[in-house]
Amino acid sequence: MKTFIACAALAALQLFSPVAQAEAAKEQFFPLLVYRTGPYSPNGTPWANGKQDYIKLINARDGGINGVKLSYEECETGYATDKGVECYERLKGKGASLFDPQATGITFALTDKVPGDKIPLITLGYGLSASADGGVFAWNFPLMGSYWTAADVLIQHLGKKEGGLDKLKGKKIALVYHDSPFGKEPIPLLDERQKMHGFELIKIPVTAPGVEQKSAWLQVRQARPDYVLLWGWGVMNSTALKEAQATGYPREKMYGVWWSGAEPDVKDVGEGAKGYNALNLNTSGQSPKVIQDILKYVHGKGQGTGPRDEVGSVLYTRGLVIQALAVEAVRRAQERFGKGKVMTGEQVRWGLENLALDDKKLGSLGLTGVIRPISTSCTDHQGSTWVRVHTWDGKQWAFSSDWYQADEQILKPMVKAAADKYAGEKKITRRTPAECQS
Amino acid sequence: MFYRENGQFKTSYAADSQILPIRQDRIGMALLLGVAFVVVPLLSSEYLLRAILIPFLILSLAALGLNVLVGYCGQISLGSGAFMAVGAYVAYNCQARVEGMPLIVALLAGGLGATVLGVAFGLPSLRIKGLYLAVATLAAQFFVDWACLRLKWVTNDSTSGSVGIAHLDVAGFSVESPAARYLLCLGFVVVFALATKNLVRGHIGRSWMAMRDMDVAAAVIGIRPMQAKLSAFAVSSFIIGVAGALWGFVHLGSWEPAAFGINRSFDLLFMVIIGGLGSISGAFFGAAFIVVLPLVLDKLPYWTGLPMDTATASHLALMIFGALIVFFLIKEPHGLARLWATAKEKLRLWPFPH
Amino acid sequence: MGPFLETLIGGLMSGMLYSLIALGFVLIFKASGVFNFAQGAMVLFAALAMARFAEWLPALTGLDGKLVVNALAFVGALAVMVVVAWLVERLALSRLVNQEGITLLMATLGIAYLLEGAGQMLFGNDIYKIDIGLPKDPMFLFEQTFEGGVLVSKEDLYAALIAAALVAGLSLFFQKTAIGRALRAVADDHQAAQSIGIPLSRIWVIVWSVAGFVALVAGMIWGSKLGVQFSLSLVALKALPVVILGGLTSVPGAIVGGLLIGVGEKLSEAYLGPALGGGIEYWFGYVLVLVVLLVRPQGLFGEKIIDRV
Amino acid sequence: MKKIGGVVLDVKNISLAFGGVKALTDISFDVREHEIRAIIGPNGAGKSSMLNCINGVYQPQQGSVTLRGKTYRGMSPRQVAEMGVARTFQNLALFKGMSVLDNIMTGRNLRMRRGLFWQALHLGPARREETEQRAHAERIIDFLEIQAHRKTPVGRLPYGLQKRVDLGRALAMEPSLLLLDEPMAGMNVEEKQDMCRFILDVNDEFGTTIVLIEHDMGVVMDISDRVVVLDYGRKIGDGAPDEVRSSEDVVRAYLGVSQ
Repeated sequence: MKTFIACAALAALQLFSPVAQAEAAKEQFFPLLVYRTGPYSPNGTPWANGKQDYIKLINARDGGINGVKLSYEECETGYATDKGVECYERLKGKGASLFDPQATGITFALTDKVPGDKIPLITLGYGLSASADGGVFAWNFPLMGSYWTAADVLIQHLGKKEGGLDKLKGKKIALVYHDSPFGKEPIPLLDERQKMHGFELIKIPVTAPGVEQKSAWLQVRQARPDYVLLWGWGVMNSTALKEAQATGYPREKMYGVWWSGAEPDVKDVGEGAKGYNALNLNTSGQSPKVIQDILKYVHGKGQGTGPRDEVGSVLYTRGLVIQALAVEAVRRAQERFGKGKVMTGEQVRWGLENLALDDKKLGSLGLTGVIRPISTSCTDHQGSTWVRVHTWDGKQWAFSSDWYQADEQILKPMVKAAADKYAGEKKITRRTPAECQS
Repeated sequence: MFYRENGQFKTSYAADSQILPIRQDRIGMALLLGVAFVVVPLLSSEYLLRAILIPFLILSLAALGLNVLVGYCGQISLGSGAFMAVGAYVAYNCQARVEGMPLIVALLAGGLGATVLGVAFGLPSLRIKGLYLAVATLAAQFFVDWACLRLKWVTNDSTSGSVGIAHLDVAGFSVESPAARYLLCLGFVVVFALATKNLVRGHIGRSWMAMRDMDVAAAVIGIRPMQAKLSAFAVSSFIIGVAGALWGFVHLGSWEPAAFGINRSFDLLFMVIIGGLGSISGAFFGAAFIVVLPLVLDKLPYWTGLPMDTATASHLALMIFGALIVFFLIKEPHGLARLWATAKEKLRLWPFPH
Repeated sequence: MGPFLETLIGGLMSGMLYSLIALGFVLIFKASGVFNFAQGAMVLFAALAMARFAEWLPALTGLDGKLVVNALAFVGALAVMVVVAWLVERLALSRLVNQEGITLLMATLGIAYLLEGAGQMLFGNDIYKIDIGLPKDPMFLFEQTFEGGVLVSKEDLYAALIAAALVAGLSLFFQKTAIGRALRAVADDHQAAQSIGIPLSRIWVIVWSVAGFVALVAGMIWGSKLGVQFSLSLVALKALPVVILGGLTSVPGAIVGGLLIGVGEKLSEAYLGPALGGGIEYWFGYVLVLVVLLVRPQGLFGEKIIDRV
Repeated sequence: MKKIGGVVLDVKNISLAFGGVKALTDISFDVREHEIRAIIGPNGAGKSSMLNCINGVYQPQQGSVTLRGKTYRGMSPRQVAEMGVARTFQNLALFKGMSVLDNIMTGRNLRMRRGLFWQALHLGPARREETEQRAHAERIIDFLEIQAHRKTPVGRLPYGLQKRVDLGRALAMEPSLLLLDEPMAGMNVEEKQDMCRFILDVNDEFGTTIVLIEHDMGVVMDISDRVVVLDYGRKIGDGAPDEVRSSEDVVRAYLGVSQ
């Protein structure tokens, strides 16, 4: 008892003293919000490993960014919002200059906090779709794509399969989604597309975390949709595939968002998932140069975060890409605010708003083929969505489509409208071009 | 030596029935409040305020509310998370739909919303007892979780189902800064703690405890089971509802139903039981334990100096958390509050135990 | 008609699994008056153990042959669960005798955290596979009667059969065998039990081991259906209403309750769900219980409670 | 010698059963103003059930209870309490978590009306009410000579004192009819003498009518005016102590056994 109290007291001291060693040593500090435990850990882990390995790579291969070493600290959120907020507050105090919350719920909570703290949020491929509008969401960066762009591309792809979007008329498309903000985000866009093309959209919610899907799939079987869009995360994906098999729904007709198309989702389903398709923002596999470098400089030196064979897997690479973009944002910021300096949150935001990664640059980073070129601006915090469909052949993922790009005609007005609604609720005034330069 | 009540004689029943009969306690309480209201906001870091003290205060408030129900009236509830959720969403709707609705009013409205639900789910308690009731209250938990996700008007038609609130101000003063948020919560906590204390030392409180200890006897004395139980449910869920509203407005700022999931309910019950059933201070001890302990455990890798990857660390933390809970339930089933009380008893005689 | 039958059968089959987990609750409650929230964590723990053993065994011993490996892994996992049972009794229960029900309940929640943490730390927190060769593809009945036929998932069918067999076996065990009767004796009256010369502590170890065994089987079945990972621990929440509906202390209650809720929630989801926006099976079981309790406060098969003064 | 008045409580043909088990069969007896009426009988004779029927804890299947001319069957304990019937319990039914004072104060609850709001503020009316009732509770504490234990949780008191608190809680209701369920069970001689004294005092100082269940024949014969004898839920004797003592059935059924 006494000893316990003693420990507690000791720890409390540790706890309540805000540590700031990051700035002290001339290092660029990257807070890593992760979930390696809980229902989503199988997907959260490779993602987190990718991010960490890339930081290690930059330090080992390039000696940091223009000589500025990168430091990092992980904080376990377990995908829980309040824990995520605690992590944010804790790591913020250690000189964090950008965050990747790695969870939609946490993103929502932090979106309210970051403007006050002047720290940008990277939410690559997730978060609030409307936050692509930099005029209102000054600190959010849904780089490369949001759920709306994903849904848009999926419909485009289905249209292509049918031989033209007009052919979707009268078709039935079921959306099996994770019953949370994450799963609900795509609905507005799908409704929009439904109006345009006259297909029938059937919405089937699955209660988180998604281990109970029997009735959902019996509904699918009874509705006999032509396609099923799968909007799941974590265990929900593999369960969905198993239930699809158990109710005899053809996997070839199932299309997942880019969070429903990774190894953990299909691994233990194996042959059962054969023919299942999903979007993917990045390549998978160990061929790209950057992956090779990681194997050489990080895993080669026994510094690897996760198991070696996980390197290059879909979510691992996604994490890597996120971290790469973060690093490039810092590099870009340094070009303006002084090479070899530690960048503040505001400066990193400028970097994020002025990303210009063309093929040449990507090549120098070893990211050729991993992603398409991306450039952002003060008003466009997303850059254009380039995404492909890949298909599980029972052993591995293989791309089965060419690059798609989301249809700006449809998205722009929706984003604008949603952003304005948000601005209204929160009483935010749009940024003027002048503010963009600060 | 210094903690004595010698020479403090009570000359009136009023004086005798005051909350802190011993002078030293009154002084201590005054000091405590002084520190809480003045010193803490001035000195403590943003992290301490935002990530520890604010959650601590809000959860103690919720635990206080739950203690009224479980600790004083003896009705086990596993649905507190739902009541917090209702509080938060009702408050949100008041703010979002009614132009210029003052913050405090919105928060209290959240409490009232929770009260309605509380009474509704309290009615079964007239027939259902013990564990049966406990599981029945889970119905509230799951139903509300679902409703908040499903019913569009609950979230004011936000496409994602997640809601957030614009900046907070009370009577023109902005409560954006951590210190201000902290003080707001502290204000609520102090007021409700006092009110609850008054209730439990009055006849209503006695009727609750009577129901808890021996319901048949209580009925024979002329206590109406219905009145006693429902009033307990009402008071309890009101406080919990306000706590929920604070959690959403002041702590998270933007939230989804998952923020009030079943684990929240379990945590609250832990706070009440580890802190001490049927004691006001217990709610605070319990909340401190449940809020701070995980943070302390997160620090394990540092001050054990062992290199530990995040996963192992948090698994270990989870294990130790569980183990400590069992440990406390074994060592002091009556909770930390009792521990504190016995310590004071000893101190009262120290250094001459006879 | 076809869809209805499908849903009904689907419900019955998941219901059987609920009954199985519920049985774990009932056993422990009968014998030690503990409402064991750790049941779900035990399912996870057991499943993790079995999955990993099945993975490690071939690597270590070079054994192959699915049956052998699975059998050994099962035994291994069972051994682990017995140890867990023993530890729980030693370290927690024996020190918590005649505490309030709520205190015990909270203690088991603590145990649950302990098991979840330990399980994932020892056995890892990725998705693991239990392959006991349950067929994955569905079969179709009455294809000539209804168009599309009536779909029955073979996997669920076998799972339900295993569960049913186990439930039947355990009920027999409790009715017929000496030790079974002894366990019931404890349930009814602790003194009585001691007077027939059975040490309470051993009874508890046995009961928790049996519960561990039930958890293992449940874990094995669900694990092979869903893959073994953290979320398995959540299936316990599905069993809670079953236990209460049946009436805490009744084995038949657990069975009937399980089937009722299984069928109820699937049918409600299929036919009420769309109208209410879906996802209602999430709460259906609990609300059903609430309603039933209003009529029968002691559940369907529980003993009536009379206040004596 | 005190004067016995008219009938206050009239119990007619009460029958009570739990499921199949008959607890009481066709019991009738009456209680007069100011008298001390004893109910005796071996264990399981249905004595406590009888009291439970009188104050509304159990609802008899047949028969009726008439209290001061008001006939009822199936009245809630609360209503009975409002009619001035108080009761103590055989196996202590005190509120263990509460102090002696609070236990006795609960006896005043019927008279305390201030709502949640005033209670929460603990100001003005609520505070005044509290102090008034407190004063009354203190009188009872003095009467029962338990001043020293005011603030002690009843759980910590010795058995004998707990019995006193139980009585105190009933007295706090200022009852006109007091039902005592084995007030002296498990007491030593001194404690019994004290308890007898209290009962007699209550009976003639406050003029309270008392119905008393007791095992100790000595006590019963000394203090009670009339005795009802129950056996297996039936009435087998009724009358003055000496009559009862001499009655065949009673001797066979009860006294024979116990002495």
